[in-house]
Amino acid sequence: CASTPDEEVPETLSEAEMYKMATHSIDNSRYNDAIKTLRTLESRYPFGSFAEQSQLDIIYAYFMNSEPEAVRAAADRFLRLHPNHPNADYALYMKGLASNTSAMGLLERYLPLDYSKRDPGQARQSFSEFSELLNRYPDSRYAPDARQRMVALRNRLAAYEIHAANYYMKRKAYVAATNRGRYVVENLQKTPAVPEALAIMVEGYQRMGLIEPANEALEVLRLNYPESDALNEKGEFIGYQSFGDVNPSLLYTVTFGLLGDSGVNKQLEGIPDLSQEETPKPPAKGQ
Amino acid sequence: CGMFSKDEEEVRTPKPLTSFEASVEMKQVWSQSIGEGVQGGYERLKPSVFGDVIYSAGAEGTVSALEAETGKRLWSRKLGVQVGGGINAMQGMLLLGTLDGRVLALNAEDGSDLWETRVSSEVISVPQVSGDTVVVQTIDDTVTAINAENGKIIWSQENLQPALTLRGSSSPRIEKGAVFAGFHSGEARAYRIEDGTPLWVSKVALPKGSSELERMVDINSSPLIVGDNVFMVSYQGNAAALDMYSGRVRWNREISSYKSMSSGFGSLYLTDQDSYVSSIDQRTGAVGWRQDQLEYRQVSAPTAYSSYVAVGDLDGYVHLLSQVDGSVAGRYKVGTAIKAQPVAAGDLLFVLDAKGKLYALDRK
Amino acid sequence: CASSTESGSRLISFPGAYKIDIQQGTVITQEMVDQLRPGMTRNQVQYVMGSPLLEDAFNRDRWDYVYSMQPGGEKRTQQTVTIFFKDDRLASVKGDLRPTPQ
Amino acid sequence: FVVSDIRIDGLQRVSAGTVFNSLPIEVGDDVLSPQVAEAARSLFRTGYFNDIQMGRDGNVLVVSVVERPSISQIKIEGNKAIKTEDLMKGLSSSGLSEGEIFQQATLEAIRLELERQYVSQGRYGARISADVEALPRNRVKLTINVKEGKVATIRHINVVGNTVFPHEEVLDLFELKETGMFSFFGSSDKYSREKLSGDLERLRSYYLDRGYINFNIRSTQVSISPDKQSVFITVNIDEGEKYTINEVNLSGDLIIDEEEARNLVLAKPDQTFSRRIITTTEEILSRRLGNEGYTFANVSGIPTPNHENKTVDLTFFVEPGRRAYVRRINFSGNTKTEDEVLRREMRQMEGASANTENIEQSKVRLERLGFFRQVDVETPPVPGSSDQIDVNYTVEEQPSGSITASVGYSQSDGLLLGGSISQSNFLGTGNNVSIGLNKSDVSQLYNFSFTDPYYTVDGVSRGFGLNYRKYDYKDSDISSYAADTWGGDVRFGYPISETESINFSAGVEGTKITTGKDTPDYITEYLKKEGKQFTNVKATLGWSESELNRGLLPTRGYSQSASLQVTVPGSSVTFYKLNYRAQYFQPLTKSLTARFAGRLGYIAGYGDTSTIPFFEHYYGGGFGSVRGYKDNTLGPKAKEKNGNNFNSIGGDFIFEGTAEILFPLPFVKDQRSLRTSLFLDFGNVFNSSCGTSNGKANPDIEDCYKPSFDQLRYSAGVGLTWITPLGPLTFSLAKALNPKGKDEKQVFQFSLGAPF
Repeated sequence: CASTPDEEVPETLSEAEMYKMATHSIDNSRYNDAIKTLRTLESRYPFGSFAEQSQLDIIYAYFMNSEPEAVRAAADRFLRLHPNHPNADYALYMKGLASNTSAMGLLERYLPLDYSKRDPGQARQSFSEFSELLNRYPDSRYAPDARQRMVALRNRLAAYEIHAANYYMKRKAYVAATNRGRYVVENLQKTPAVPEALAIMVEGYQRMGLIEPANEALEVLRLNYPESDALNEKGEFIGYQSFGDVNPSLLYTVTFGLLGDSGVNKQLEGIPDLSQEETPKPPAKGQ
Repeated sequence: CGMFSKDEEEVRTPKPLTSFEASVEMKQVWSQSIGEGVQGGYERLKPSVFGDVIYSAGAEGTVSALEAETGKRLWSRKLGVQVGGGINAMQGMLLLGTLDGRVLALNAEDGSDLWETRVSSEVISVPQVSGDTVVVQTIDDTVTAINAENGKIIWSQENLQPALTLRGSSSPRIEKGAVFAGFHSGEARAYRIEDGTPLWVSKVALPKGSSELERMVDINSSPLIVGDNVFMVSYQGNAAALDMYSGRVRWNREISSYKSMSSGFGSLYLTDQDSYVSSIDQRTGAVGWRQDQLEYRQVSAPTAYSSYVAVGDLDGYVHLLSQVDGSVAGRYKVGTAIKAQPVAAGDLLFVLDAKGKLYALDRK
Repeated sequence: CASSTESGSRLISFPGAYKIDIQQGTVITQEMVDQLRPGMTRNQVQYVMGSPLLEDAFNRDRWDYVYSMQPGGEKRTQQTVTIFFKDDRLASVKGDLRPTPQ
Repeated sequence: FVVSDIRIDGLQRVSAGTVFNSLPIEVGDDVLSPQVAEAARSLFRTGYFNDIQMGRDGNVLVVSVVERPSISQIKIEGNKAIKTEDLMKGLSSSGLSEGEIFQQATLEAIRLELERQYVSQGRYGARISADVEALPRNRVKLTINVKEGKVATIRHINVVGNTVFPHEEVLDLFELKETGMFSFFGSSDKYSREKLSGDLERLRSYYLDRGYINFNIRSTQVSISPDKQSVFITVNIDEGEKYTINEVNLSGDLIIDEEEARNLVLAKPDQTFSRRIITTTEEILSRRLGNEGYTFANVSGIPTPNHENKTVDLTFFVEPGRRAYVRRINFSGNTKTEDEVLRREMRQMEGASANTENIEQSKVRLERLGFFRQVDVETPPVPGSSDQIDVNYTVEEQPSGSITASVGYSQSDGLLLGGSISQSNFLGTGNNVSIGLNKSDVSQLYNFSFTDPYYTVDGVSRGFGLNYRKYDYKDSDISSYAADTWGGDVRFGYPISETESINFSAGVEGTKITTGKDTPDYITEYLKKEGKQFTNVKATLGWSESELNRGLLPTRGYSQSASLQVTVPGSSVTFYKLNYRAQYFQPLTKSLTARFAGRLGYIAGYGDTSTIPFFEHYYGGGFGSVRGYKDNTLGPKAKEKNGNNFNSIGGDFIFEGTAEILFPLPFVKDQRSLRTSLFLDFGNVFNSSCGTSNGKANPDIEDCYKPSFDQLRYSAGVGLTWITPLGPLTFSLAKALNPKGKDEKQVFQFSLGAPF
């Protein structure tokens, strides 16, 4: 009794009317209906003049309907059928956006969660999709926004490394912390996390008694980031930071910090967040 | 679409029988139960007549000897082992093969054990004997020769098999010092009986099609030797006449059957996979006649019986078709489905049904 | 050097608290160090000592092999061996273990 | 001729770009006819075009194409066993879906694809035919009709040549089963090549594990009946002889001392040879080497049989390989939980020597958190280095707490507003937070508790809690009084070993009792003696140990905890409470596990307190106690002042426990968030003195016994727990076996978010 679902979209509609109907449902954000109409339009008039445009619109509809996998599939299909279509850059751009938000479930999206402390897997994938867009369509209209998002993603990846390094500093696992710092310095240059990474390396080397590498790193820190918190006005290294939860005394813990001594407690400042402005609609036909 | 609804409709529905005016009447002489029937299995259990005694074996191992004329039970014995192939009463010896890979030889007088030999796999075809050598073919397509006196293995020849085979196994034939056997690969081979050296190999049918199912060309029916022709038929392949000495294919005709053939008046009779009984001229391979009234009635292998061809079907009817034009000459209802090939001896026709009841029929 | 959070006086005063051991770096044995010869290539050094966990980001010609162990709550002990290269050949070995002269 | 321009006509759906891409000729080339033919061939290879004509108009190359029709609709009829969506998925995976270009080859591909799907389901008799119907605008409609035929079932499996083990024992090893009464239930009687090879492997190891070193499977026959509905499987084997172990020796660089290695070896001289013992010994030895940092260690046990006396000499070759180091530890799948919450559970450090025991222990610690449904670890070698590995943990998060919200109205209680959140991984920070606010005309309940399990990086936990409860109503299950309580506490804990930790807390609790008209005399007398206001300062010292394999719904290991709670002298009532709880899991078979759990509690007064305040008593029955009895109705009960129903007043000694069999539900695939069990609960609440203030049993008190085994209440039934985002949902159907006196039975019990 599994009969194929009948078509809600009447058979008689012409191509143009169907496209108008789809755009209408997109405008007042009835994305499910838009998707259904666009899919029927494409299967009924695969060669019509609206076919390409409807494939673009369906990518947008899937995205706004928060179905990241479907966005990626629709974008791939569009790129396969029309490799050098003028708006192919839009498909690539939306692929990057989709993998950026695909990890966020309903709950996470509205809660103040710091994504630099969580699974960076999506960030790396979205970063690679945006970089594919940049080197295939450097002058696409989405390039600037993509570039900006890539910067944010790199910052987020760098911040992730710093969090891990901080944990290892607390644990006094100095080889691990220094290597995490070195990873940021070597692979994620020009991110705001680099000064912290250098400071971690300096402190790590010092704790391990490796004076020359410590001074080399300090020299680089002094030259490039004189205003770093780890340096005083005279440029001497005043220690990366001390963590409140490493060795609090029993008294300090029991009295919730009223008495006893817990050592300096300076946490890392906030890391720049992802730009959250409006997602762009696909360019109208022929633009 | 319910979970248990009968959603698996029958792909081939048996054709209902139509009325006809009978030219021969059959009557039952006697009937006896000989033990457990073959039920759903595809083993080769059919009775064998030697002298005026008919011997038969039930699937669960009861062997009995009955007087052919009267059906009086001479002796019967419970072996307590699953019998796969047999029974063959030859030279005072009873031969049968078992599902746990053994060949048993019993004394025809009283059914006492003579010897027992372990072979490489299940035996679901009839062991043959000639002189002092017993030859048996197991379902892994190995042909083994055993000394008839003491049961020692003389030689054995293995053959390659396709991944998927058709359930059933051909019984070899011994003629003029050579063993002729058909295999699941669609090949026919001949071996010298003394030492098993291969004489010739020839292709009865070639696998065709894309899936394993389409490429099955198993020879499950036993070779039929008439004069110096060895007739063979394969499933989804051809019937072929091979020259006994060289294995050269004299003629082949596209037909698919997995049941043994019989012969009479210069033609071959066989039941094909859709239960059409046909007659093929032995010399040219041309089709004499083709009886389609029994379509899909799971018709047994045919046996020439006086001037008729006798077959059994799934409802327990014995049909006599005229050897001349294949028209239905007579029909007689016995107990339940008849799977084994009927056995003709003198003017009696012995039929074994799936429930293990043996009937002796004669013309009125 | 920097003010550290680990001055001895304020050791943790939770009685019997369990702390995990913190092990870092490559195991270095005298027998490994003895196999070092000046002029060895980087691969040969790596075969003898194992790959350097602490490659120096700013000085390619220096490999530090550090082994440190801090059993739960106790003091941290460390052994260091530093290898210096000159145009990709082993030039000198410094640190707690030195190749015993033949 | 020199091509001045290229014109393509007949293009409908395929974009001009694709044509230009696959056209080897550009504007300006000097072109001869073979090149043109080559161009046509390369265009044809794209598969988009039915027909290509290369023409010439002056110097312009004219390419006129007829595009292949695209499939506008695929309709499948006659299929019942396999749903249309599954068939469609199979088709689109081989590139055939609506909107794709139609090619004749696709029709054959469709037929083969569907046939393959049916054969894989055991329907060998299936026959498929497809017909094509042209539609306007160069489109095509495909209708495929299917005759499925019956499913081929396995009629008989025969192992020829087995003399040592009885036929049934050998057949039990097989996953494939002969068709029987219950075979329509599963698919064990459907032939599949993978299952057969798995079965043969099990058969081989069954023999090899029992000494038959020369066991050999000579050949296997899979045959099918002519009507394609029965499959016959025959396996021909040679068993060979049974061998025993002669001598065992070790060789190669052992790293650990010979003595320790030798007693790790399970194989002992003149024991029956068994391949399983060899493989387990190999595992034990290589894991032991892993603990020394040699994660690439390789141990192989080589048997050298000597056929005369049927014995085997065993030599274990040990190659430690290079000592491995961990470069990075990566986590993936933790979209909600913070990285540090996982990293702080790690016993393996980055930049340190890899230790398999630590890596495995870290995985168990992650599972013990209870935040993850599934934790997997893999240690891929770092490309380009011979002795470095990365450790990658993949986690699958699961709801770890409960959220309830309720709005209701009842004549007795008026408008009911309530909500509670209790999360053990609040916002992914790993902190345990629970907030509860319930407001109705009759009662207000507010509570808040916060615990940070990792206040220090070594796992010193710290937390505090506040609660305020105000009742002004008669009807609650506990005898007719209402207890308004307010209080707060501070709690700490720290680990004293890998699995044990101690905790201590201190808090103050105020209680005010208001009685109703039916309050039993027992209570009114007590309140007359002690007054209605109580303020107690409580201090608790606890010890707990957990070796469970998972935080939520564990299936192996055990856990126990003991605590002593004392009210500090100077409080209005001075008493101490001793609690002990334990649970133990014992796996029975691959899918069945037994769970035994128990709880003991004892209160006693000290100093000038002789009788314990009734609101501090233990109450039994219901969830987390003896299921099948109404909540809190076990144990001593006092008759209400007027009318003769009884309210339970609890007791100062409680003993309860349960024995459960945990079994997987047959149809449910994801067993990790669901637990079903058959249980036998037992227990009761006792009282050392049954309020016999005047020497003989007080008539108003019922079911009051001194602690004794024969007064235990029993119940048996079936329980189900399901972890949902809203919290653990628990049902239980239980029959009280021996209710006595005034015990109230309750067959069906349900709760959301209750601790279980």
